[in-house]
Amino acid sequence: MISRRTFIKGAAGVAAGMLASPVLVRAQKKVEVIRLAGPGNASGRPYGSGSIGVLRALELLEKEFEADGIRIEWQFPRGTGPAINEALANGQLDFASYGGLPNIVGRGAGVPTTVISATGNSPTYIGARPAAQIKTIADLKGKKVAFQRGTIFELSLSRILEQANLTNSDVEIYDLQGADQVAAIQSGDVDALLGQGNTVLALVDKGLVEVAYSTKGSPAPGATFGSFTVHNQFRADNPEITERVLRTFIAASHYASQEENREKLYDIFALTGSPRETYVRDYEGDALTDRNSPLLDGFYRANIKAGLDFTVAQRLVRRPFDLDEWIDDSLLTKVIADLGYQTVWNARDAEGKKVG
Amino acid sequence: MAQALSTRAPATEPEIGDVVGSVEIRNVSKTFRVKDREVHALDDVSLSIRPREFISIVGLSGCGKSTLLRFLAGLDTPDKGTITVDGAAIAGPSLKRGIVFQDHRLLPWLSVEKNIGLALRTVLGTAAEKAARVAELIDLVGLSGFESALPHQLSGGMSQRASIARGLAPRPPLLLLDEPLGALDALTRARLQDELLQIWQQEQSTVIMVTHDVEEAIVLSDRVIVMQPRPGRVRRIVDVPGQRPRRRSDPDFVAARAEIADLLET
Amino acid sequence: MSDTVERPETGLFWKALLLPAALIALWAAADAAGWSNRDLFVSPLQVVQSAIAGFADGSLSGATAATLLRALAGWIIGAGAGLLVGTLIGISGLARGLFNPTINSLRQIALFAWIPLLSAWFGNGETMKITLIALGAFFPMALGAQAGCQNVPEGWREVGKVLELSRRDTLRSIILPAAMPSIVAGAELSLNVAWLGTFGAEYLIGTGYINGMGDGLGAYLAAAREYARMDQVLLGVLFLGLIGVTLDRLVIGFSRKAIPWHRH
Amino acid sequence: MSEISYKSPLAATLSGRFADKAAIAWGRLRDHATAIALGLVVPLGVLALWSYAVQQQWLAEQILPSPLLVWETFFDLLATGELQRELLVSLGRVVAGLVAGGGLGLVAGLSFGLWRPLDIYVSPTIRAICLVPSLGWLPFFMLMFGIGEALKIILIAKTCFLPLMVASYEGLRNRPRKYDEVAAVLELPWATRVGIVIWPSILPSILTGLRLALSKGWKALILVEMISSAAGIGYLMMWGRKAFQLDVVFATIIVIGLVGWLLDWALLKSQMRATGWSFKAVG
Repeated sequence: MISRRTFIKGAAGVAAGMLASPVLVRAQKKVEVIRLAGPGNASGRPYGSGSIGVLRALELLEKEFEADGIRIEWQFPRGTGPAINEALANGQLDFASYGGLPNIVGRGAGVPTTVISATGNSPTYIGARPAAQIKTIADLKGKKVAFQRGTIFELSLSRILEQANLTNSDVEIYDLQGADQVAAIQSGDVDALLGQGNTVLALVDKGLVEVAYSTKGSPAPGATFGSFTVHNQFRADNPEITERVLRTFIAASHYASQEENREKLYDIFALTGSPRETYVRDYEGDALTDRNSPLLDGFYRANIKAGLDFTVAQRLVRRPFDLDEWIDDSLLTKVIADLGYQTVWNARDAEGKKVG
Repeated sequence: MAQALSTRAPATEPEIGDVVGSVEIRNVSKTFRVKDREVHALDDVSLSIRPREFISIVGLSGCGKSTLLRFLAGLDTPDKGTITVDGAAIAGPSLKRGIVFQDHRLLPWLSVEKNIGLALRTVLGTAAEKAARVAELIDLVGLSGFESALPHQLSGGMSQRASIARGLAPRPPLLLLDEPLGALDALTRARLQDELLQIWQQEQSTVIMVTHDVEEAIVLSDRVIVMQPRPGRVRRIVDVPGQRPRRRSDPDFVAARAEIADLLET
Repeated sequence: MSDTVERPETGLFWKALLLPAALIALWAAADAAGWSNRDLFVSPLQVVQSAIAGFADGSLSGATAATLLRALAGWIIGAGAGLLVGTLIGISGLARGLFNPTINSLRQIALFAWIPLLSAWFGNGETMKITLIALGAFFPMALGAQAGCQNVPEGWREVGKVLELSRRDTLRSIILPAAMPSIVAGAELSLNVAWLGTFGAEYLIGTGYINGMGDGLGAYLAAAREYARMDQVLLGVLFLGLIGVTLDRLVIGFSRKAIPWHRH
Repeated sequence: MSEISYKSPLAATLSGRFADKAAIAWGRLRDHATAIALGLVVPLGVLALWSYAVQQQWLAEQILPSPLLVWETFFDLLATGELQRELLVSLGRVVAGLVAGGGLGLVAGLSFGLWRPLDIYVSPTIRAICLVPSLGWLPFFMLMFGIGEALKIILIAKTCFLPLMVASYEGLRNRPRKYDEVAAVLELPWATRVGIVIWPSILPSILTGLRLALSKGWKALILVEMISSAAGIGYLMMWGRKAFQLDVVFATIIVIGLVGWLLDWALLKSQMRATGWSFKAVG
């Protein structure tokens, strides 16, 4: 029916169209939008907790860049860390605040990012079904444990189990998202789950789980930690904007570290949709400066190092990379000095003890 | 006769309206391959048809009569031999050779009017002239009032009338009928035979009709080509004597019928 | 085609509703008697109240609108491309030889299996979702168009030949109309997949894009689950089913009008 | 063209026949070769474009791994036995779900087709329930059946139920009645009627339904394995995503497509063998 020539012409047209497709062409022009991401909390409401939640809720960046006509675009994908890595790799993000493990995996795969600040620490909780009889870490052996794989909890579990001389392969891991974990606990398909305070404590309130273990208290291995990263291309193209974004981020961290803001912080975190009460209990007794420290100190580096070792051992990262090159605290030091915040946070050593 | 419409004919070919519609079939053979067997559909068939003649081809199944018609329509080509219409070899389907299929083949999504009009799509002429020609044909085949009916709303006889009108639309010098009345009941069939004769006389085309029905062939034709199968050959050409309309009780009719029936049986 | 034309029986519709009505009554009774576990089972009344609330604050209607809009956008792109490619493959032997094996292999890949690749290439935003939906909508439509164009009875093609129709006229007057029933069937299936794909994309990807066009029914359902709102979960599923069926009916109704010559 | 189905004339000599057969065989071989060569053009073109894109770095290497890496990963997965292991798990689930859901669907479809009150009062509800996509049911199924093996098999069974229910129902209702009359006239006993007239007349429809069910079941399986699983090919793919190793994702997607295609092809072949007459009767 259709002659070969017409057909070939058409096919060539389609091919040409594909080659010129906008995905493949990255235009270099003045920044109109700054794109940031955090892990999608509870899928429904796009608010992060911690410093990034404060940054978002108080609209600090929006105010900072309003005069320049620069828009701020936020993403809190349900796919959390792995989805953020993808978005960074295909150039759809400029900054991201997410868990230690996925950002190590991303960097290990070659996503061109640099760590410019830490995002703080949170305790990891292990919630166990009462019937599962899990009282100690050692009891976890052979049990079914649920969490979202590829997130920081994979590392947390490893470091917690380490204390009882166990590894992740000693437990049966179920890779489930938040609501699915709850369903699995309810149906008895899994015995325990790993999470942060807002999720696990909410289940405790419902009587579904008991806290079998938590890293709450002093900074401990197994607590979650995260990094604030910038896409290298963006940083190279826009050094001045990068510095302003970091300065605003540090301002948010500062806000989140002030005791007088504690109650307001709970309100902000509750915007995620998790019960405010869970944040209250999660933060109870913790110094805000410990929880929300942006410092790239010995403790942070030790955590990242442990993360890299773990990911390499698990073949999540195929070849190790130079951490010192990836973690760049020069800008952070400058920004903190500019803001006069040198004394706000205490640097910690590899064990989490305060230095000096 | 109106000359507004003409097929887009190369200048070397004769003009429509001249003495046209002559057919020369010379030594035509055709072998089909069905699975791993060879089937001689036609074997060295020669035939000569004069302008404005009404020819019927009868024969048992497998004698190649439909194959021959498809050659004439340009839908298939012979392995050997030549077929010329008015001196020109057949290169493919052409509006100068209208064809009416047994299964009417009206396009079900087009109205009667549009189905007929489809045959004038590539013909020269204004839209008004074409519309006039379609109206004239609808009138000729007795479908007035059904112009905008869809084929599924028509009876078998009406569909076949529309199909004949479509075949006639571009004024083909040669009209090919492939068992056009085969699927109709006896009464409708008899009425359409009369109408076919009228149409033939009015349109002045050469008509070649393939049929199973010996009486139909005798009623309508000037000559009846009797073919035999395995391999397909012309057995005899029977001249039908007598003026039309022919009655089935005429001695000539009876004699011709007896002769053809005899040829078909042995 | 079928000779079983005993359809127009009166009251069939109401009879069909009998069982669901009985089930709802049973549900309400069970709830009233306090049999059910409050956490998992909500009362019918509560679902109705949530629906009213969802419409009042625009959360449910907004989500529905976003999902519909997204599904339609993806469907139009995917089905449009499918129609073009399917028609091309249906009418050109060369194109068929070139593309058929590839298309037949690709269509065996579960739609949601594309998510990891598409999200890596297109991120988590609208582009990715629409691409996923369009991809899902593409195959049924391409298949329908191809089958339709390829299976045009030889008799009708010959009509085109003997009437000396141009290629364009043959396509327009013979092949496309003849392929129409198959194309419409493809469109129907394609819309179905698009609807499902939209929901899946929203449910599985849920960007939390603040500047986007809203996360839709899928994210509504995911969030409802996250907060253990069983009433909203039920509502989400109910809307998903109802709108899916409505879309289906619309396409069937449209196809009856578009191809009146094609009975059944 | 019904006129050409008579026997070949005796004129054809034996040697001529042999030569003809050779020619036909050669022609067929050539046709197949042409078809394969043509079919490979697009995949090879894509492969070339892909390699070129990798070389030109149109997309970051993390999201567009080189074809070579995907190939290596594929063999790596094969060599460690990981791929076979996960695939086996997945296939087991599909078969279990197909047998359970398809069997129930068959019974339901036949019952609705045979017993009118059931058709009027019950089947609309069942159909409506089935029309809500699997993904919509997933939350409920998780609550009811947990996230274990039962969930996966039930979800696949639910997916396979409708195609077979509809196929057997429609097959029963739309089957040509004229053969019943033949059976009645021949006074065949009841069992013979079912075995020779009724069952064969609905078998093509059922087999078509089975093919659809398997294709849909395979897709549902991938979905449920992506969402909640600790094994299976869908899980392997998700794991590749989470580890941000797109080469694993690529390799598993290709495997998913190939297996789906193979399942469909195998069923189509057996369908043609079992009910070849229905394919011919249509043409």
